Amino acid sequence: CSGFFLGEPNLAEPEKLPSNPNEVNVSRHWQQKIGKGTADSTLRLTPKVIGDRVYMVSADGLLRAFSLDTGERQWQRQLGHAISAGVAGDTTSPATNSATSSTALVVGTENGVLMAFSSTDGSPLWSYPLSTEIIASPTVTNGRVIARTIDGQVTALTADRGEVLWKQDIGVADLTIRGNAEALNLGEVLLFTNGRGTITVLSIADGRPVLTAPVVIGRGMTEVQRIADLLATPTINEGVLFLSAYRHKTLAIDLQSGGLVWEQAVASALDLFADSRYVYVVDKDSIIYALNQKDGKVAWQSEVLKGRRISPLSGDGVHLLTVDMDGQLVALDSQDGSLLAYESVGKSRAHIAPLRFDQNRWLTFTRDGRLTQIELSAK
Amino acid sequence: CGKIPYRIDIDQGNFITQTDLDRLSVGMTKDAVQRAIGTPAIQDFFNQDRWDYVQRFRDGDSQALQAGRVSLFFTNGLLSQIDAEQFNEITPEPLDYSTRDRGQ
Amino acid sequence: CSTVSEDKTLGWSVQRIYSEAKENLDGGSYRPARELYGKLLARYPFGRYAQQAQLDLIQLEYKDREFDQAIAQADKFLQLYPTSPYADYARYMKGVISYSRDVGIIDKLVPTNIAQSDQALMKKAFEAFQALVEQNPEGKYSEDAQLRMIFLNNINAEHEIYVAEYYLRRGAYLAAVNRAKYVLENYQTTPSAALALGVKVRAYRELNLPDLADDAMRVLTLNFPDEITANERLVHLLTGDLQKKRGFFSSIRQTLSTN
Amino acid sequence: ETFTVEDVRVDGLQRITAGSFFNYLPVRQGDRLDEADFPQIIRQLYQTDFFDYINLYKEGNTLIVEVEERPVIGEIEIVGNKEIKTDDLLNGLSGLGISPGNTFDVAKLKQAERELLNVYHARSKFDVIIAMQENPLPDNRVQLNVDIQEGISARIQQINIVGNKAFSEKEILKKIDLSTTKWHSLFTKNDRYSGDKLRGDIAEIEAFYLDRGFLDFKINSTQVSLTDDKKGVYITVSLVEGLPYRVKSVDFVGTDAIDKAQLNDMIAFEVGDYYARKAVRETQQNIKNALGDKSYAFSAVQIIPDIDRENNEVSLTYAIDKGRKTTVRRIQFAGNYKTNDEVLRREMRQFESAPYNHTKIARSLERIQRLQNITSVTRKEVPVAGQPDQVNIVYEVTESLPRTITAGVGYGSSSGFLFNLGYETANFFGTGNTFAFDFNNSTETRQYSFTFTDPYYTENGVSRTFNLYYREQDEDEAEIGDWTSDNWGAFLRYGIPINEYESFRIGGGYRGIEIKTGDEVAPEIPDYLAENGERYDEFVFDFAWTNDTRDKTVFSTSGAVTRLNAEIVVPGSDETYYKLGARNRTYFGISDNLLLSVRGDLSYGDGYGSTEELPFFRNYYAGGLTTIRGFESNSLGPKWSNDDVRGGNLRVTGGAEVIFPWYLGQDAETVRVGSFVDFGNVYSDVDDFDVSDFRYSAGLFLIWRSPVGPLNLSYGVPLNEEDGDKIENFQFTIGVPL
Repeated sequence: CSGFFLGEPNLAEPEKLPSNPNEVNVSRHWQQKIGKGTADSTLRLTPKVIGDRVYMVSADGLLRAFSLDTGERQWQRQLGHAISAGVAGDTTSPATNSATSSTALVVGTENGVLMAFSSTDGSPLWSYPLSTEIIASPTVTNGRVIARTIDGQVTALTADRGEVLWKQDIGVADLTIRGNAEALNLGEVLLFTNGRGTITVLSIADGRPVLTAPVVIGRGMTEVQRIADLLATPTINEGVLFLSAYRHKTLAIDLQSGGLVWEQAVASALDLFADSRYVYVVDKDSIIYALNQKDGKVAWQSEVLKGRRISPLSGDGVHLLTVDMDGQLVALDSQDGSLLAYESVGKSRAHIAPLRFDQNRWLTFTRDGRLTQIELSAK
Repeated sequence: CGKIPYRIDIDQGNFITQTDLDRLSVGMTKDAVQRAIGTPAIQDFFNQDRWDYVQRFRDGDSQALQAGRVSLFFTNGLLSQIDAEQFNEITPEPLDYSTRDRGQ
Repeated sequence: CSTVSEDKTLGWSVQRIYSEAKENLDGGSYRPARELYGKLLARYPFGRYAQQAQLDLIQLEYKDREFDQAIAQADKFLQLYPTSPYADYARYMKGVISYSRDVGIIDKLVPTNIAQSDQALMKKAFEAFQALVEQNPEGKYSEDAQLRMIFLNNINAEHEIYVAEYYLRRGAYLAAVNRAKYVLENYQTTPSAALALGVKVRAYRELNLPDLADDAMRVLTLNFPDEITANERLVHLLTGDLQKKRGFFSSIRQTLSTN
Repeated sequence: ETFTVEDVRVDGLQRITAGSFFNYLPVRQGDRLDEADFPQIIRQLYQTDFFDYINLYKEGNTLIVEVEERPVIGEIEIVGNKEIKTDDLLNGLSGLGISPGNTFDVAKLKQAERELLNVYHARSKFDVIIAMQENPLPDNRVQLNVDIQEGISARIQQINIVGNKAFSEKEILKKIDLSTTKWHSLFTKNDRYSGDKLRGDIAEIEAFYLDRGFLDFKINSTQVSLTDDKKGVYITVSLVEGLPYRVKSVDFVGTDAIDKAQLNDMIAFEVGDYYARKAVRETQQNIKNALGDKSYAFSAVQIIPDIDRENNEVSLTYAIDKGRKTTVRRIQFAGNYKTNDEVLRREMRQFESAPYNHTKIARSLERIQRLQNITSVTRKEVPVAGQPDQVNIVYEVTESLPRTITAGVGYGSSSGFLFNLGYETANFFGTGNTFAFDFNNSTETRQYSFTFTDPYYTENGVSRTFNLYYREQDEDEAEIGDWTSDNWGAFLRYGIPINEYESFRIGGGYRGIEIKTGDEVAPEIPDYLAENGERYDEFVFDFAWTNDTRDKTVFSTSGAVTRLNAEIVVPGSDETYYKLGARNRTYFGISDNLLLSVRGDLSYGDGYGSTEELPFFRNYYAGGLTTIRGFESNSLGPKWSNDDVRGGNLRVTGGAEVIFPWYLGQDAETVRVGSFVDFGNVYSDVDDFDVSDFRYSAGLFLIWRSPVGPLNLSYGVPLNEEDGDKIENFQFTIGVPL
């Protein structure tokens, strides 16, 4: 009669990592630690690369800037607030020399306050109280900051002084899964997905809703089973939108016609990744499925990392990268999902995909607060 | 000492007032009478056309009795006679359970 | 850690299970009996034994003081076998069970006066017997059911008179009058009707409403001429000293008489 | 077209007997039937819930009915359930009509699956997987397999309050039930999420702000989300405080029933205070109660705030609509199977066919609640159909286990094993009198006692009690001294109420005592007996005054009981002395669910006339479960020369108890747990009294009114014991009436 108190989870037992085949070189360039990382929460704090620097914030409010190449710390600032979203910044602005030309770095606090800091030295620019908690990283694009709070409110402000431009509501469900998808920046519009299985496309200029469409209807007997939360950040390739509804299904929608291209009974709570051929879905037991972008058929599925609670995927068309529960950066062959090599980048799992900022260089951020730059090179 | 042992007040019937009575007039229907001064204390089983509004109050401490009544008579449904000689307007003073005001 | 006890009745025939269950029921070991009947219904839901098992379950739950379960079993029997000769028995038992309460052993020695307890049970039982009589007027149990209905009505009326007598003692004469009126409106065929009229006569006199008192007295003498002198309780109501409490022994006799 | 039915044939019956089937078939031989009526007949047959398939067709003048009976459920197999026991699941299923012997219906099965899922989700097992499968068995029967994988219970990881400025998040979270895992979460389970608990907490937060002047307070949004592995729950509450408002003025409209002067002193707050919704509503209730006392049972009192946003002030207006004067038509009692109607009705302050009076009706409820064999009572006011100015009142009572016969084995840490046989009826032969016979046998005392009480000897509640007893007391067992005493006596007492809360008791009687001494007795005792004799006859006159405003006699939560008593043994007795006593116990609600009870007890006795002082066998003792816990029973105070306990003629004890809140909740009626501080001592005479001699102790206590009998348990630690004091930390009694 074990499990007297809480019972055992209905999740797969983690597989042991096989011995390292080392068919690919995974070399670590530098590693830095930032505060307590994301502590125990499930937040998706993500590093921001602007010009030759990378900026990162920890859940306990430590904001740091590092040189992208050497990892040497440029400056740091203790914000004194619990941070739940960030670091967001405007990658479109041509900030060639980070030391001189400043751009706004935006973070969201647990109490729903949006705060902006100068990228040159981290000095505070402005702050603005939104209606409630912000857990999706805001979008900063051509001088505007667009942030979404967990109650479904979207607010746009000017990046330089934080004046409100417009507000819009994209709807929310009573019961959702912890975590909000990031907005997809499609140039003039932003695409949001919410807890009710609905897509909303807002114009960046004035927030006008260009399109709202229910994409998934929750099925099941109870409120919990009917959760059809689109919390996995969708991805786009050649005008086709790929998105996944929690424990329901993954589907592809043609943005031009709005029609359903295909749907597949595999679902993910983690952000999706697509390369030129497949869209990759990680299910609740960390089994990776490669779905053919044309018809959604399962090209291959890999159970090598089953139960290892892996991070969302990233890749370069040839390799697939993810971080597992023990902080191992794992490289897989995107042809068949076979294990190529793995290298330790931290002590615990990661909630965000490895961030590709160069041809074959990535940044990983694990829960224990380690920011690591790795490079992938053929053998 | 009259007050010991403690006896509770015994109140019965409807404590109607003179202003209530003044609202009555011969010819009213039974419904109109009921709307004006309420339901009578006695609607006798064997005297369907007679309504009695009885007032009766025996004070617990003094055991003094105040009693009175008003009898109304109806002929084919309309008020025909008001007998209010023995009418006694009673207004009992408020209870003094206040030795401990724990309103509930 | 659900421990599955080895089920020894696996191979038994329906007769074997039934006789084993009946033996337990008659022997008073209700838990094993209930289990055996359950197994019988599960394995052999058809035929005579199933019907008899369903019937026995009504008696079992009643004897085991699970009154609500007993009524549920009776309802299930009536749903399955509406035209069976035993259907009357099931409806009759529903009536009997409705107003039996968890009567402890002590209450056998010192009976509580059911006319003084919550009357809702009596009304529920009355409706059950009424359903039985309407369904099958000439049935075996209908005659006894009608007797019980009269008994239950008397109890309800008796309850009203107890309350009226209490209010007379306290000097709340209007309360007594209206309780008596309730009896005359709902239970005029019960022996309490005479007492109700007695209450009205005395209350109207105390309220000095002589003409209403005389009306009531006239109806009383008309309908119950000999009661006025023979019925001790009525005489006390009419002329006795209301303040004096009922005699200690007379109230004991009264309690014993009503049960 | 139509045809006359000459014969009816049924194919496919298995379990249903032909007789039963024809009872449901609305067609008899000789009926004229039209084929158009077939669908209606089929629909009727489906309603019997016995058949999966029904078909009707005509062959000549014979009606053919083809049926397929629904399978019957055989066994039910449940696997994998830990949180919910199998029996409960089986009961739940049979409640939905799914049990061995019933017909099997897929729709019912789906409904059972949904309800079981909801039950698990209510216990925050969000990851549960339930598979209900029916597999066929021979003879058209099915076996039901229920396979449950319960998964893990989700626990609240974080409750995030957004937008709070005036109060810290910690302060707000203290006010609500739900919380992240704490040390007591294993028992209280307050780290498990449920929709109802959250709604209750949101109301608590609202009340918290609205009681501190934040009129504009609003909850923006409440967001509940599960972690993707369903192990954690995150709750975010976003609120807008606004600013605190003060009350500028209070006014009343519709003051014909009650004048303004009276209304003003019903206001439960001061002008100028911060607006407090609780006080504003309390005032509203006070007005409604006052109107109720003037027979306005259906009055409506509306609160109309006029908010001045510039300088943050609000002026309140109470709009009073008194409605019609109401009469109470009938008063009925429900749930009294053991208690006579009269025993309840004589507690009523409100009469039938009398003007409705709120205070009388409320006080009546309280008096019924104080009756010994009533555990709880609720009141409902039911309007009378067709009579807008009349109302019926129903008091629903639950009776406690009738203490008719208790054969209890008790164990007192001091008095050893105690066998108690008692028979008590509060309604002896329906006469409403209480008759009690009690036989107590323990190592310390053997007592036979008869008590006969008529609580309503007169209609107004003057009570009369006869009491007859014979008691053998072994003081050695009580650790007092090596001597025993036989006591006997007969008493007659009358209880006379003075008003609703006060009464006094007057009475008298005869009692005798005979003392024998063992060889290790203190020398002073045999000297005393030699001088005054071993047997004493006493004629006693006693008097007591009680003021009792508690809401309940046992486990009260408010009010106080104060008792002064005096006993005088009159001349003509072998010894002449008197005993005086004063006792008080008061209950306060401290914070919204913490209860404090404070008690004090003073007893003093002295001889008069030819008797210099209180005879030693009437001395007071102190120590033990009823006076000062933590010290051995009767062990404190002056000693004889051989160090046996002598007791004294002055005893001062007292104490305070804090009763823990969570036990005030669900089982407030049966369990009380708390901490206590006791103090006091006994002195040989008044001039020896010295506060510094007081003994103090502190500790924890638990009282459980179990069906078997009350359990009184305490663990006390003396704070200032001196050498020679006997300590007994763990003390308890079972089966000894509280």
